[in-house]
Amino acid sequence: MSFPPHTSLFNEGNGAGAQTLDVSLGPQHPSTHGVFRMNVRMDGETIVKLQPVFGYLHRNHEKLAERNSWLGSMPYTDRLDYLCPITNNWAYAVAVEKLAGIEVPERAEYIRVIVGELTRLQNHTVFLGFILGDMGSWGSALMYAFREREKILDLFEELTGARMMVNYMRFGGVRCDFPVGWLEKARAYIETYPAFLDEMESLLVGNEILLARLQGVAPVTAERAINAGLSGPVLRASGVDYDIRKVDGYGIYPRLSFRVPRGEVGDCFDRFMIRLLEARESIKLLQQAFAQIPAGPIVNPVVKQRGFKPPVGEAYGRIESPKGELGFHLVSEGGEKPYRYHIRPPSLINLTLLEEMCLGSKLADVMVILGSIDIVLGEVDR
Amino acid sequence: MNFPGSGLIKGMWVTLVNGVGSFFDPQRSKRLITEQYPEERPKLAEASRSFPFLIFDNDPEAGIRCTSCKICEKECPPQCIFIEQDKDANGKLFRRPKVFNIDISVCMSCQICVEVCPFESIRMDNIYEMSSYDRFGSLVVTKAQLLKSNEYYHGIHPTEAATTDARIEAARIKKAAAAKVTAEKAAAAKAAAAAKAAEEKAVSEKAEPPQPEQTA
Amino acid sequence: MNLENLPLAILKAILDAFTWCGAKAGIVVPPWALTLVSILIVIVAILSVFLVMFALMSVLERKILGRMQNRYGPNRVGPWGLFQPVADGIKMLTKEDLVPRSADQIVHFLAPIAMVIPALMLPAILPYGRGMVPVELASGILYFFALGAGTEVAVFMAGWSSNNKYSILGAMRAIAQMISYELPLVMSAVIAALVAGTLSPNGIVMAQAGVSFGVVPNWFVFTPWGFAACILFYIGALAESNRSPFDLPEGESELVAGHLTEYSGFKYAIFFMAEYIGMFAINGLLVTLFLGGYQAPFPFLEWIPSWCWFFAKLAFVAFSMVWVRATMPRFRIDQMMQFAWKFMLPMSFVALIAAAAWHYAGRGLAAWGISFLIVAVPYLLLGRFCFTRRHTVDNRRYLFSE
Amino acid sequence: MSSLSPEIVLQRIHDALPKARVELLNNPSPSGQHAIRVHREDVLEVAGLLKNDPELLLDYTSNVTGIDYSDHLEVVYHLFSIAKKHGPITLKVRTGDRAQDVTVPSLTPIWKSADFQEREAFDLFGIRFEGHPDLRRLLMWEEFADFPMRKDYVAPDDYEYEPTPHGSIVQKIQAHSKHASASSSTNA
Repeated sequence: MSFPPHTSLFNEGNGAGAQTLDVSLGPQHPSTHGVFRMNVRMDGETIVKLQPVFGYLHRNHEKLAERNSWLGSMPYTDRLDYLCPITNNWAYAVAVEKLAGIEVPERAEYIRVIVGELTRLQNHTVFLGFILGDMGSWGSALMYAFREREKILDLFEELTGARMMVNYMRFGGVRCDFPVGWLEKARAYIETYPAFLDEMESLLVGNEILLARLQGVAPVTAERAINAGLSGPVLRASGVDYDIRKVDGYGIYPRLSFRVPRGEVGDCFDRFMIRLLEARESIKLLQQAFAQIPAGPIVNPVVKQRGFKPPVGEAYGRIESPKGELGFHLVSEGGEKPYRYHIRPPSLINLTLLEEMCLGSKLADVMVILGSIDIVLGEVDR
Repeated sequence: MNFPGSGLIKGMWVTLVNGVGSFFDPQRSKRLITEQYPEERPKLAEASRSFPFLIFDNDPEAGIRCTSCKICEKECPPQCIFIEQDKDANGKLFRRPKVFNIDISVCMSCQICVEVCPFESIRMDNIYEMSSYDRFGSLVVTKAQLLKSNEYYHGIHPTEAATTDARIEAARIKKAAAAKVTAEKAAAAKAAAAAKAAEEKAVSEKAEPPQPEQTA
Repeated sequence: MNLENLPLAILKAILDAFTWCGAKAGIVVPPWALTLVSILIVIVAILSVFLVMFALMSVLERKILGRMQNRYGPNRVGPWGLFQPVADGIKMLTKEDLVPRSADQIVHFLAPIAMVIPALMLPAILPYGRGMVPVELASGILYFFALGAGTEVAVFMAGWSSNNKYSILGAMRAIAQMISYELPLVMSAVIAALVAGTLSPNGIVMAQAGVSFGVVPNWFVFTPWGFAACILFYIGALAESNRSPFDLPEGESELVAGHLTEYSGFKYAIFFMAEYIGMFAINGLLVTLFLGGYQAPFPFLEWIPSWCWFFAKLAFVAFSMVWVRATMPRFRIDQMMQFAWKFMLPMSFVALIAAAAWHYAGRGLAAWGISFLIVAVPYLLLGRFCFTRRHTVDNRRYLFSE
Repeated sequence: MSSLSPEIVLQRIHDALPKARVELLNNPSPSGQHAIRVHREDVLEVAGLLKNDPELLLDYTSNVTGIDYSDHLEVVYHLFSIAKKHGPITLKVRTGDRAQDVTVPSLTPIWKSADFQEREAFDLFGIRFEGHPDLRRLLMWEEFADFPMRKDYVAPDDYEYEPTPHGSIVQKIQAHSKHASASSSTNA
């Protein structure tokens, strides 16, 4: 009979007999949203140290892009934030269009807004489900969210041929036009969406346990959020009025009317609510785009997609992806391949404050905080 | 009504409505959308794509559209296409592939090969049951497996196939017209040259003795 | 044929057959042997009923959860997926039984046994129908809680012996949770016992017979204090059986599987079974204490056998636990403790006072009103003070910029 | 977005810090995002000015990355102002060469958002950021020796078997298997 040294689980106490416990959460863990890892030091269940570890999904997308043609990187961008491939396509297209000075036809811009906002809608919906999963709710909200996402993905499949890996945008436009009847179908579907959001709201918002789990957890001040480069809903939850759709006014966003919600406290609950409110604004945007979409070409005919050679120079193009500011920094030497291709991944940079947010919280909060930042590991590790 | 616990009761109501509602959703369009896969097959959208295949017209050997230009091999982002050009024993190259392999475990279904192909010969299939225990054998699809008829293409992507055929037809007509024009031009030129030659001959015959005739 | 006495009749028939066989063989069966045989038969009957219920529950829970989440749930094995437990059982039995090398082998082995034995002994004192109490204990409630506390030790044994950080965290959570919730659980049971004037479960069921005001059954849940105590007991039962929203010890989103992380194969199955049988037992006690046990709600429904009523009520309570699991997110450890000590415990005292008021005010309509006030006012105040004052949607504003 | 031209920024830097070595880099692309190159010894001062100058208020560092040129490495910062809603201003800092003199000052103390991105540039390009609070590899593992994003990085030849190999890869595989068999035979 042998008794294993159980005290070895704990670190030696520092002074007054306090013992801390080091736990490696991840890379295989149910709620790290993939292969993310956090080395956590806990005193009881309180976090005293947290160190994120990245790179388990690293495939050096940037190096691959230097090997491929300009067009050849487009399908790879699908795999960045694989929940919202279309906005990744869009960001890359915007950056290349800046680099080469390409005009985009009007219909293509409308198509981009429609598919982009559908992407935002499904991302935010799934976010509501995922954060409930992180809180230990047994998947009801997640399943409802996936149910609705499924319908949006079906729309994407009809349009682009694939549910997730769409490879849809092209330099100066999009790859294919709507098939017959698609717009009517999408419009009819979006009509039902507010009712679904109402259902989600009555399931979640107001739930006392959810409020207790989210409110007051990990507040971030506006100043800190800006300094740490947070972007997207996480930034706006801290009360910063900064939406790249408004600020840059790329595409046809200046023509459409929508509101940018922002919170006051910047805690997990605000980050949660901002997504819900943004989803409602996306519906408004979609309805306007459905009503206004003109006929015309869907891609700039001047642009040669194969053997595309932008002029020498560099450009930084960015859009407001559902996760935040997704930017591409491209350097061209005039050749068929990029000289340098860099992605500014919102998921990674939004994690900058993770340790600060988690210190002093409980272990269970770490999952909620991570969930409220809304990361996708394909983008964090690239 | 807002008392402590009312939010929980509201949430319970939502789950109950969904639970009961899933029994009263005969079209399974609103709540219970799961497809019972092996028994029910999803109706694929027309644009739906999985992996590439090669089109032939009428005959898999003679009608193969691919000319082994290797543009797709060069453009393929994950570099999963492998082509060898056909040649005879003397090293004379034919405009058709001898080997055309696609490693579909590497292929990412991006359909860039389809877009760059100038001969409309590679297109996206929509089959999806391709799982296998054999990593290297069955996931490397060879030319024989890739070749599928144009009718098959019409079957899976009717709209796209129709436009493709129209484009090929237009190109053929244009080519034929161009050929006709060139032929006519050549004929006219020949006639003119012949006339000129005859004239010159007549002139030269007067001046000089006849020389050995050159080809026109 | 009298359905009401069917189980007893079957028991008697078996005993008669036993005596008859003995007589045929020329042996006079001594009375102690008959008692022994009847005890064995009852044990086998109860165990098989509970095991079948566990098997059914394991598939129905997934099906109900599935439906509430708009999925089908298991529907592949057998008709409507009803043979799923068989498939699960085979899977569990054929899985490798892994024991970590650094685990405390003996304790790791003993923990599932220590878990399952009290769970199997709990159903002994429940009154399943009129005259159907396997063990008629005058202090049955005490017996129940005394045994029920044994599972805490087993959970800690499991967590400690695994020598895994997730396990130890899960075990510590489990201990904290179970001990905290034992108090309001016992307190609310005490109220029912006080009002009924007995600690015997059967006596408590008897005290809930009949109908008052002509329409309302005399079940304790239909009095204000009884309702409060019933809800408290229900919440306590959720916590004691580690069910959502109190599944912190397992907490799969944080602790992977808590104290069960290092268990696999049959040992895991035993934990699973013990948890479900414990849940049925505590639900049975809830039915006994507050939902009138085997009593029919109205006299004209008494043609349905009493044991049917008991199991119907048990099924309803079990369903509601699945329903809660489908809806609610998990508490955080500190919130869970707060909820136990700052809300549940005071509320159980309030319910006690309300019960006393109800009793001394004559158990009539006026008593009902007084008791309602005594419960409702502290509930609103306490709820507001503990929870909704700090955490509410109303304290948030969202600004929009055009 | 109101645009802020780099010329104005350059003027402000000249006014406030006359000694700082800054120059305007013309960007020939239609994007017109001209860059400001700052000498690495002055970059901390300049960055502090850019962040706090009431006219510029470039409080948001969106993007940080490295670029490998044949003779030096370059760090690029894309700065925006959330307060004034203008940008981007491209700030470039050069290292001395690619091998030895690869140190530039870290801007993480000024903009926290540079934290992970500078670590990434360190990881993939081998640019050393002086003053970075926690300069470790971000994506590659600690024991990894090389810098994979550099142009002269040679990928290891430990390819798995590829059924459709391309010319250069075939050679590498053959070289690798030869190498592997040679080493295994020597081990044996």
